[in-house]
Amino acid sequence: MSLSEQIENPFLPEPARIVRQYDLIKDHRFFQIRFIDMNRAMSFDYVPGQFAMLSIPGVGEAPFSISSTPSRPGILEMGIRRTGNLTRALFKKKDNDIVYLRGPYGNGFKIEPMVERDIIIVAGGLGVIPLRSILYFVLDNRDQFDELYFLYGARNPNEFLFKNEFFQIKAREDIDCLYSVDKDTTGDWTENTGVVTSLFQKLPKIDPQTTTAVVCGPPIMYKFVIKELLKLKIPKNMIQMTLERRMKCGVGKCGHCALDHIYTCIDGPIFTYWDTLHFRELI
Amino acid sequence: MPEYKPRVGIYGFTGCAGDQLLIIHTEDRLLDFFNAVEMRSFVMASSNPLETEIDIAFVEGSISTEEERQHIKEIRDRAGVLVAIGNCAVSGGPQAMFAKDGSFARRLKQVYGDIKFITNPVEGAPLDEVVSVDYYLPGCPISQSQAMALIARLIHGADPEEFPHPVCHECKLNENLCLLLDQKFCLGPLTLGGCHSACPNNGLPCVGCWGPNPDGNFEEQLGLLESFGIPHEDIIRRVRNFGGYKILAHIEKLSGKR
Amino acid sequence: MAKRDTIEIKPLARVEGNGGIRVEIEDNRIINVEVQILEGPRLFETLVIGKTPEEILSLVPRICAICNLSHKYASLRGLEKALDVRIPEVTDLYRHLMHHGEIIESHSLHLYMLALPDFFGYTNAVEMAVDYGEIVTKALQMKALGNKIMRAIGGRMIHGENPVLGGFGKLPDRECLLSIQTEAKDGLAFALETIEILADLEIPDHMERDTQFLCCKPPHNEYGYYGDVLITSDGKEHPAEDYQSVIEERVVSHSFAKRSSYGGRPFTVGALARVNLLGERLKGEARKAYDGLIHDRWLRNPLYNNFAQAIEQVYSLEGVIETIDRLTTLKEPETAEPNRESGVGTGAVEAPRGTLIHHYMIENGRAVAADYVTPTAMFLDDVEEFIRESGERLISTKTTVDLELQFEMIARAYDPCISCSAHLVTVEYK
Amino acid sequence: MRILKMKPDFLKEFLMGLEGFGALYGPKRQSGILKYAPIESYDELVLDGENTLLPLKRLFHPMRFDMFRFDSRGFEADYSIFEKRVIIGVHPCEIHGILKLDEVFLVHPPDPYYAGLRKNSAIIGFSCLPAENALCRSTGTDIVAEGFDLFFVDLTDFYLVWVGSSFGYDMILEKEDFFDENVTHEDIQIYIEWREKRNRMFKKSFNFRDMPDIIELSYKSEIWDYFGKKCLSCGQCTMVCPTCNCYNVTDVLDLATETSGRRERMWDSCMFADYSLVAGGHNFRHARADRLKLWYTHKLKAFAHKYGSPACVGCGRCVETCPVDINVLTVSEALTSCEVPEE
Ligand SMILES: Cc1cc2nc3c(=O)[nH]c(=O)nc-3n(C[C@H](O)[C@H](O)[C@H](O)COP(=O)(O)OP(=O)(O)OC[C@H]3O[C@@H](n4cnc5c(N)ncnc54)[C@H](O)[C@@H]3O)c2cc1C
Ligand code: SF4
Ligand code: SF4
Ligand code: SF4
Repeated sequence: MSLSEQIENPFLPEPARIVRQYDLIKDHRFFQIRFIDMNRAMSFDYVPGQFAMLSIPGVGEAPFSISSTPSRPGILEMGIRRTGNLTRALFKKKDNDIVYLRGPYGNGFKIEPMVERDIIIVAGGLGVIPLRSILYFVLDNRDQFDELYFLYGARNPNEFLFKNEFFQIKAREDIDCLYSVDKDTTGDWTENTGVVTSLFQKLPKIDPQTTTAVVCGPPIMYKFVIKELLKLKIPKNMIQMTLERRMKCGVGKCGHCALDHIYTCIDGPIFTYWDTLHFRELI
Repeated sequence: MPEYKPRVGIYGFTGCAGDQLLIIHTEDRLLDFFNAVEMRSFVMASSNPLETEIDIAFVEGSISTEEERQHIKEIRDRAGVLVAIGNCAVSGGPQAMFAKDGSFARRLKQVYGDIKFITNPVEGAPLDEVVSVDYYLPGCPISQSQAMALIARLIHGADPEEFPHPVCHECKLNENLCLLLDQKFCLGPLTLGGCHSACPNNGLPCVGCWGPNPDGNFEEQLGLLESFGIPHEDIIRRVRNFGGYKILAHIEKLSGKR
Repeated sequence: MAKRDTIEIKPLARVEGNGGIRVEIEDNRIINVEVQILEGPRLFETLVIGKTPEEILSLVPRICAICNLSHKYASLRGLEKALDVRIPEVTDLYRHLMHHGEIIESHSLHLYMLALPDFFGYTNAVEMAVDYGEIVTKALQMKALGNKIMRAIGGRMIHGENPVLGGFGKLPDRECLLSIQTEAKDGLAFALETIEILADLEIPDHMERDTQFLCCKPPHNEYGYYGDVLITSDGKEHPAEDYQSVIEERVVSHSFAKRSSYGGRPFTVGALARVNLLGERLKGEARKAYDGLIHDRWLRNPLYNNFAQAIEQVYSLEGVIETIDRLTTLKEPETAEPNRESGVGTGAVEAPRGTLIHHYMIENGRAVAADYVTPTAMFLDDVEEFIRESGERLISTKTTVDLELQFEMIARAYDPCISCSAHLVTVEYK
Repeated sequence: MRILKMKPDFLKEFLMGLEGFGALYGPKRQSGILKYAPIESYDELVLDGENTLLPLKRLFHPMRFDMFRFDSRGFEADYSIFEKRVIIGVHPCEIHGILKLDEVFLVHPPDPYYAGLRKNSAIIGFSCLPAENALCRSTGTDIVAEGFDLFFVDLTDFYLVWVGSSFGYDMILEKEDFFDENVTHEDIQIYIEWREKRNRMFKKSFNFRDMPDIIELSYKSEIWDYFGKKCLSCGQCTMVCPTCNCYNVTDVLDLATETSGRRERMWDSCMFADYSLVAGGHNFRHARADRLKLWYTHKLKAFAHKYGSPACVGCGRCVETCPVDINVLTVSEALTSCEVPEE
């Protein structure tokens, strides 16, 4: 049709294949997905902290953080919790099944303020999924950053995501991993027990002037973690956090993620603590 | 391997059969529907029902006799998914407008005298008073587009999407002038949408046949209608006409306030 | 056949609502026939007490979806009489159009989807479509036309709120009327074809017996679906408001529908009653169809109800065409207002399956009493009688036909509407 | 910009002659309600100050349409809503409204549906005299300098015709002899008088300029709770506002196969409870007061950060529409005076 020839359609989902999937914990599954079009797969360029819109035709579309790192291109990884219509349908997919993706969207973490500085990554529960991307990104470009602290807390050992991976990293020299569970329900937990903030006591002396913090977790966790970070005197604009809102388009058109004058999908989902003080509805 | 077709049953309890009829009324899509599923039981449209295990049961009507109570339990036992279709199944229907006010026995006697029936009549109640319900398709009768969208999702293994908005949403999309501005009685804001604002499209007030909108601001709307000179009791009576069991909680809140 | 046997047909398929047939046989004699209406009671007449006419008009179509507009129309006639609302003739024309729509929809549904599969030996119309695709497709179009008319004037396909006391919320525009008219002209050809298909059908005679008929008598010596007088096959005429002395109601334990008789004997209402009593008033193609099909077995055999419906389908299509011709030359009517707040009124119309009566007593704008008599409640006794007759005949002649199917066919021929009938009936005059 | 003169006698022929440029649309009364709809004859056009019930956005951001068809091969965009159109009789505030929506829908990446409808539509603006609830003088949107192809100012004895685009100029060329290039001093005088007369006709106004700060300061004001208690959450305000752009997206499967269907887009509203609901059932704006606050922040403050001025274009539709009198007038008044309105 002549009226519509050659239109770029940012809403057009592109086919991608589920390459591999396995359960992380109950109702949480890890997916490796690759665009069918190899060129697209290799050229899909993103920043840690960005997300993609995943579609299952007939069910709908929803945003999911990209959990892999752009330093390992080709395959996108996502960690997904089964909560509703779309995610239920996704969990029924088998390896090699087709889903549809578009993106990447969002601002992603600001890497610049981390370069040649110390980094504290604080994750609570599911929040570790987007942070895994920045974690590997830093590890893959290790020489560009100074000290790296990774604090991760889950409710109990059975809800601790990426257990194998994260315990392997723990063995590395160039990262300080501090893990915790609120409660040890299994009896064989070897790490710290207590809420994630209790890990702060185990941190060595931090120089707030050269440190950037990155946080993600459930809304309630932010309050307490930020308090700890402020205690360490980390500047408010050096605390990056990722937030969640309802989203239907991912590109600032549908309005659902709007608050004040910002759209979480394009101006976020990464905000600094300073931003959240400005936009009172952010957390 | 032949394609697996979901086994479907469509059942009618006490009501006007409008929701089943509406499915029959889909004319062009009715054949698609029959082809996409293995229709095990649809007594209103077909003989020789096969009452075995089914994947999806669509159930219309309220539960109004002892026999119906047993029958719906029996359907629940062999149905993977049970969908309440239509106001009677969802809320109890008009026959439940006096729900729980204790007048049923008197009214039954008024109509039938002292006769004993082969099955004991009970006051019309929504399905979820007797069994668990997986999905609801409200409306009196249900809307064809909502019904077909829900059916298409269920038979193809996807979860249906709700439409949790008031009638006013579609009413504005249909470019109607709001009746409340003319101080006319309209239940649009208190009523779940999905009807394509059928009544306001004709300049007539929403009578509430989709049942209550859970987000409805009952208190303010009541005050507004009262300010038009409509008596409190009239308004309460009218929201109950189609509100059945689902309106009771709202009414209770209101009367608690007064 | 065992010495003592019971035939249970439950549920009764391809009828609207939840019902069954129970036939008890002993020593090759039928000792009991029950058409069971097991759909729960809704006590509609108690639901409208204390309500405004507006609310009543919105509630009563919910008695039954198939005849929803007949209920609306009967209610309008009753309420408008009670409150002395004098509607202009155009308003009545629109209502007739709406009523034709319901008849076309209901008759085509019954005739093609519910009854014909029996004659052609299928369990439903979708199966029948495999061999008779064209008939089913055209039948669906016919039904769609009925629905379109109901939607255009009723406001939606089922339970439209558009017809209100004294008038309508909104009337269809000229374009819509003309498109209905065009479709009706196309439909007429198929309706006439149907008459020919039926003319070739063999109708079993094992249930034949004499019965009585009742219907509304339309004014102006025309055929039609409304009237303030009830006529009966004994030649008598009764004012509609005397319906209680004409139609004798009683309650039975196997049915939430009340039972009726006339002069102590069962009677038939519906298309067959109308065509038998009023057929001579038909004109045009409908008259030709009538003349071609009618014979004296129609008075004794309920299966001819299907034929009568086919004739009425032709009549209504012609009625649609003619009514729209008139409407397009007339101005849209104003809504008429009530002249009083209290009064008593009886509205009688012919629903697709027979005479329907709504009776109201209104005081200060609120109903204090209401009474509804529905067609299915009227003819259930008759159905039982025909089943008994058929059963006795078939058993005594030891034919090997499928008894159940024969019984079902009889019941289905009446096109029973179970929701309608499972109501309540008492008038409480204070 | 080129400005021409035209005699009123030519109007009908000129407008109806534009059919070659696209299907004609304009404000037209249907069942008593003024709507933007296809125009078949000149007499249907309503060219006075009255607002249409729904704003011009409905022609660019349709209430409900299919974005995609999908089947086992994937998604295919559905652009069947595109049509060449000439929209006649658009008021200044409506043009401003569209310019605001442009900021949302045309910024990178542009929404192809909106962009396509926009590209294929010519806008012929018409001056109007303020209606009862017009607030456009307060919002500075009573005149318009861009966003139209032609703009007609009705000065009774003649029209001044602003030519806003080369497409507009092409339309003029169709009937060149209807137009007069010679705008005299006297004409200018008439125009100025008309402006002054028009300015005096506004009956209502509000403190639009100070609202951004006042809103910021009133974040915790109990005034929001007062309005929150009243609001019916009917969503009408958002539907009728020319600058509300929210929508929802839903997939609708076909009955016949499990792989095919369509992806539908439909107007949504931040007044509805599920608008900010996220997985897990957490709702960022469960309270009605919070929903209202978001809306008024958007209308009267937030947009300014990004685009220089807040989103309200002063059409007055919220004043006409809200059944419980929540609108830019009552809200700004309450916030400014720190008092809840009297009943
Ligand atoms: C930037 C961003 C990144 C994200 N990253 C991830 C990620 O990496 N991993 C991940 O798992 N998730 C992530 N999410 C969340 C994810 O988008 C949601 O889980 C997803 O949208 C759920 O879709 P669904 O269709 O399965 O659930 P939906 O069907 O939309 O429902 C989700 C839940 O919402 C609630 N709900 C829905 N409707 C109602 C109602 N009417 N009343 C009450 N409650 C209701 C229910 O609790 C339901 O379980 C992210 C979200 C954002 C914005
Ligand atoms: S007319 Fe009724 S349904 Fe329509 S907007 Fe007004 S209140 Fe809502
Ligand atoms: S502010 Fe008014 S128009 Fe908007 S949702 Fe609330 S009641 Fe409806
Ligand atoms: S806020 Fe009100 S006056 Fe302003 S543009 Fe929207 S509807 Fe018009």
